[in-house]
Amino acid sequence: MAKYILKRILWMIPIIIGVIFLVFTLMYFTPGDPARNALGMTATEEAIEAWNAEHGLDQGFWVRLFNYYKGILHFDFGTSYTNGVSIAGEILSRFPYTILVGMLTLVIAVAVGIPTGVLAATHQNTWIDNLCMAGTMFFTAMPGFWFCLVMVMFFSLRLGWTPVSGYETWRHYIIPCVAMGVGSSAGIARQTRSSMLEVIRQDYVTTARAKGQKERNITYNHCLRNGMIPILTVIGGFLAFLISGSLVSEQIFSIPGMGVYMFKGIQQKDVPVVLGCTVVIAIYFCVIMLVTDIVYTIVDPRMKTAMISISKKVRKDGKK
Amino acid sequence: MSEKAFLQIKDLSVQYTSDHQTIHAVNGTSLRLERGETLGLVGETGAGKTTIAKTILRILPDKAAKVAGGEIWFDGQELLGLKEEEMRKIRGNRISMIFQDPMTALNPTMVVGYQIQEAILLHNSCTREEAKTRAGDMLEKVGIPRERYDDYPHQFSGGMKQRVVIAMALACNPELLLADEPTTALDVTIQAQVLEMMSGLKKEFQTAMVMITHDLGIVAEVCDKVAVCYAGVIVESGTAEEIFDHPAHPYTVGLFGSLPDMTGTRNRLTPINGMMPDPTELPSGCYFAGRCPHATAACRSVRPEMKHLGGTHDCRCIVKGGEQ
Amino acid sequence: MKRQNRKKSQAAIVMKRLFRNKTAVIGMAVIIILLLIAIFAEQLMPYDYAFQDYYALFQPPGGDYLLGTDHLGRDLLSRLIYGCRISLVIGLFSVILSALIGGALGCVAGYYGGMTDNLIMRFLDVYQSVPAFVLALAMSSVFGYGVPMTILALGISGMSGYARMMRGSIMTIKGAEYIEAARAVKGNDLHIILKHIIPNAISPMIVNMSMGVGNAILMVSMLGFVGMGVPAPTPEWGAMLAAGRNYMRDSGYLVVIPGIAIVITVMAFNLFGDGLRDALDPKLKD
Amino acid sequence: MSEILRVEHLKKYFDTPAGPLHAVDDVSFTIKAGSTLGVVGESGCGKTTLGRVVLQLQDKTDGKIIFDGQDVSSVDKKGWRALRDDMQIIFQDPMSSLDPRMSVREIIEEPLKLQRKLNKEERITRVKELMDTVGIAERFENAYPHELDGGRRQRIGIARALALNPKFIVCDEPVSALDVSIQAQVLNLLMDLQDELKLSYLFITHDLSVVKYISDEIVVMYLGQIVERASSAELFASPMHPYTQALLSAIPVPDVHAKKDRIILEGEITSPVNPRPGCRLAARCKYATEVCKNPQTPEEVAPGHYVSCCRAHEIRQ
Repeated sequence: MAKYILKRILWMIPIIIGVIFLVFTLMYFTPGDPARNALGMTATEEAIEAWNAEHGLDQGFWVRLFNYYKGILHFDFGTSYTNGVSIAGEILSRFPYTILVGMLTLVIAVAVGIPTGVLAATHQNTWIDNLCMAGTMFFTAMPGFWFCLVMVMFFSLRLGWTPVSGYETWRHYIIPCVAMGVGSSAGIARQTRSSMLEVIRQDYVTTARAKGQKERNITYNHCLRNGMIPILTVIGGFLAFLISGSLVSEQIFSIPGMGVYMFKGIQQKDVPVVLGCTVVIAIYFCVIMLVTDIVYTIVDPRMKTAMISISKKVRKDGKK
Repeated sequence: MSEKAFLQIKDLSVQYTSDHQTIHAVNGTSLRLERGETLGLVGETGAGKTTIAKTILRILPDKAAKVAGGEIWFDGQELLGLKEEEMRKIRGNRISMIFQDPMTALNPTMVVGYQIQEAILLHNSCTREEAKTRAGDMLEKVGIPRERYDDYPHQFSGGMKQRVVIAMALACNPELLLADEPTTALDVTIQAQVLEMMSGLKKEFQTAMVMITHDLGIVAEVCDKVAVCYAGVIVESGTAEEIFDHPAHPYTVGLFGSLPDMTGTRNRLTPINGMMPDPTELPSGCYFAGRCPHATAACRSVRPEMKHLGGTHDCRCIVKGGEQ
Repeated sequence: MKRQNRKKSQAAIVMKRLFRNKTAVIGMAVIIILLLIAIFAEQLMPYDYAFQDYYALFQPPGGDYLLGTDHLGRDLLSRLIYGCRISLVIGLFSVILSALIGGALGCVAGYYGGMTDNLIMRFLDVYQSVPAFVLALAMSSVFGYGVPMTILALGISGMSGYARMMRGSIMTIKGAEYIEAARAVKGNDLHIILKHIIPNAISPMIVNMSMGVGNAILMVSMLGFVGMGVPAPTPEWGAMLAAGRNYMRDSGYLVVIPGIAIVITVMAFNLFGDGLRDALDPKLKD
Repeated sequence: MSEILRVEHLKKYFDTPAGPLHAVDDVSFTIKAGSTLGVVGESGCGKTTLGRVVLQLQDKTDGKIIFDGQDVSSVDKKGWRALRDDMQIIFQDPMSSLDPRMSVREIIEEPLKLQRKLNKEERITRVKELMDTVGIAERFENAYPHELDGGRRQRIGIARALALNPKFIVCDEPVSALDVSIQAQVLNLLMDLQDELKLSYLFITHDLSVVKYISDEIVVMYLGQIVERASSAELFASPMHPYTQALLSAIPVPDVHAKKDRIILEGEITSPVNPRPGCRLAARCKYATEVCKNPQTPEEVAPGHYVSCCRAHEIRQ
């Protein structure tokens, strides 16, 4: 197992290299003149050239790409075009906010989603099930940012219970986390329901019932654990999507996280900022996928054998 | 005969409803079984055998299946009228069940030892440690070393899994065992191992058993009494000798005719023509009339009653019943 | 067993099953209405979507302007109607683009396997390590703004899911016994791909596409909300929301109403997709 | 009688993470024209792979295949496509071997279309003829496989195999998914077809009573190798290999008065990954001694009766 994890971590290196190449190429072809953006419309031709030389923009595509890779090796993400601040430092100070909001959102999403799904599955085709499913139908079709705005309108503006935006106290986090969490719980609930329904039909559930086990224990000990793999996949996907969500929600609530930073980078064609953020996101994504896979093996012992044999097979294929 | 047997099923009918269709799975089945006896319940796919067993334990899917009528008496108690909580105390304790496919009957995310222990803990007031020891004992009884307690089902072969399922079913020393095609999914040599082990344990535990199977060979080997099931009704019943030596019902005769003879040489089989009737639209007369070589006009209109042929031999047929 | 004298086409069977599913029918009806609205937007709009009535700023719903007016005195209903066209056009075409690119990649990877498959899958690994929305943002800053550009950005950034799905279903079908049977009755590669693999792989693709339209419409609105989709004054639902956001303290309807339009549209496509999935399953009995 | 198929030293190895899996390991046999060779064995003995390799639906690792006097071992893909006119297969699971999106007619017509000998009218006539041959009523021609029961599905599979008028058919467990009464119908059909169309069968099954009923000659396989080969009557009358003996004694006989003298094999089947030379049953065989660790060669113990067990004679006494 340790070998497998190590292999997965090493595998992240080519992925990061690939991601940098992909985003670097995209940003290279983005129209716009970063020097003009940084120095303003009145800057002279000479000043612009000097600025370009300073940031290495007078060189060709491959040289710039290579230089960027070299920087990354030393954990040097470069400095922002717009304000000259070190990107690594900026990301370090912003990432915790994004993660904090993300984790709180996750907790709420799971706490709402899984019980809803279980409830719907155990009451299949009753009004409870229909109600739960109609609710999740609605939430999956709803743009997250819109739900945030509606919540703000109601709880902050109309009732005045929570602050509209900001990040100083715990009260600031209630609306963003609850809004995003409840919104995302819909996907988890739908998956929980369908995998529970799948599992409930299995023979070993009948076996447990034939043993005289209580319904409640059957649902939670036998069914839920076996139906967990696809649910975990949805949760993993949700964690990966979190970054996209944060791009929007952080703007609405003025939370100083990665999302806002990256978004501004894209708007201002601040290439090093976008690249730096993408690298961090890609690493984050790979780690999430790895963690999800490890959790799989804890939940379902069969996955362990499957994974180890897959990693062996990959090695064999590589040899051919 | 009016006295209640150890297990007695009277006129049991079970229906499944799905998408505006009603599937008549069991249509007036009656069975009796005494303590320590083994009854072979024989029939083909869709004959309603598994449904009967699941109805005895009351583990049919709640919404889809409905018991339309009948009674099930077990040791003086009527099971269909029991409260769920009382029934739960019987399941796995006094009546337990072995399922057909050992690949799917075990929970893949639980160690096998715990799955046996679970049954013991539910029905006995003992500590976890005692239950664990007893579960280990059961494993050894079915020929699996105690050390494999903490292994997961996927680490066992098919035959071993079925041994675990049997250990689980026998863990609380039940008075009645419902075995639903326990060896169908296994290879012949493994089947022989499992059957031998089962008959050994049955003797040791003095358990009554309902052996559900489509294999007449297995019935001949392990059963004292036989009931032949067709389209949800028992068409013929009696002791194994009565059925195997003097099959009376045309369906039973047809079943024997479909079996390649192991002693003779290569010659044509005499199979039953056609197929079992659609369980959503059962014919009005005898369910077998459409495939029966002896069917008369009366067979197609009148539903035959069970006729007594002497001994314990009963047969549900207008034409063939009295001929013996 | 029912009598089967007449040949039933697959499409007829699917339609019959679809019409039995109530929620799917509702979804389908809503989609048809939305399509009609999109096609006849010009005829249906009570006012020009860009017409600014300075004497009627922030008119609440009711009165002359049925759903009220925005901060520039533009009729909200007319803007919603025209926005419907924008959303549907981008949603439908970007999904078609994604499915074409992704489907082709997945087909090649799944059928040929080996090195080709490895190469494509590793590329997808990289591709998926960047969240689709980030990719869409970056792409729309490369391609520029406007409807065709947004279609391109969303289409390319959303293709990886289709590629994986297509590859998966092709690999499953490739291993099925009926493929071996086709080979045993003299089938060559081309015959097997055309007659067996594609007909069996296409239906999960169609289901995913109909769900994908809903998702794409959500993406469009997100892009619009952050100001990177279709430029003003073209009324795009997400952009309308973003504009309304500044006035939500007093004119909440500017936020609520476009949101409801998005929810209804996305939900219709999801319901339809759900029903389609059941209807396209060949193993389900009539 | 002439030979329709001769297989010599056929091998099929699969690469697995644990090493090469010897699914079929040095298998040789012949089938006479118009007769049936039964291949019997338990799951994992390589019998299904054998059927696929004989038809080159899976590439062989090594060995010779001679069909109708012609060495086809090195024939290429295109050549094999032509050979399929004469060599066909019936699959075990009639559900998964029929494309769920094709109607009965389309399925039976497919080989005819690919053969390109008949025009549309002729094809339709031929499909009707075939449906009649295998006993499917004409009204089912537009039905889809999932609408039919198992027996009818298997009849479609048989009709498809017959469409090209083959001389030789591999039957891969064609009745094991069916109920007893339906099984008997299909077995009778297969035997009638053999008599009518002068077919030769390679009949693969795990069911000993079926194999005895249908075969002229039988080979018993264990972990990729043939352990015993004899005529059907001879094999059942005097099985020589310990495995065959155990296998035969394990069958439950539907006769309440039958005497049971059962040989129970200990342990379970392993898988032939990286097998050691020597008898593969040795670990489970109560007769096993040191000599069993040497490679076993088939020995003719009676005319046409071959056994791969060095202790067969001793065991008999």
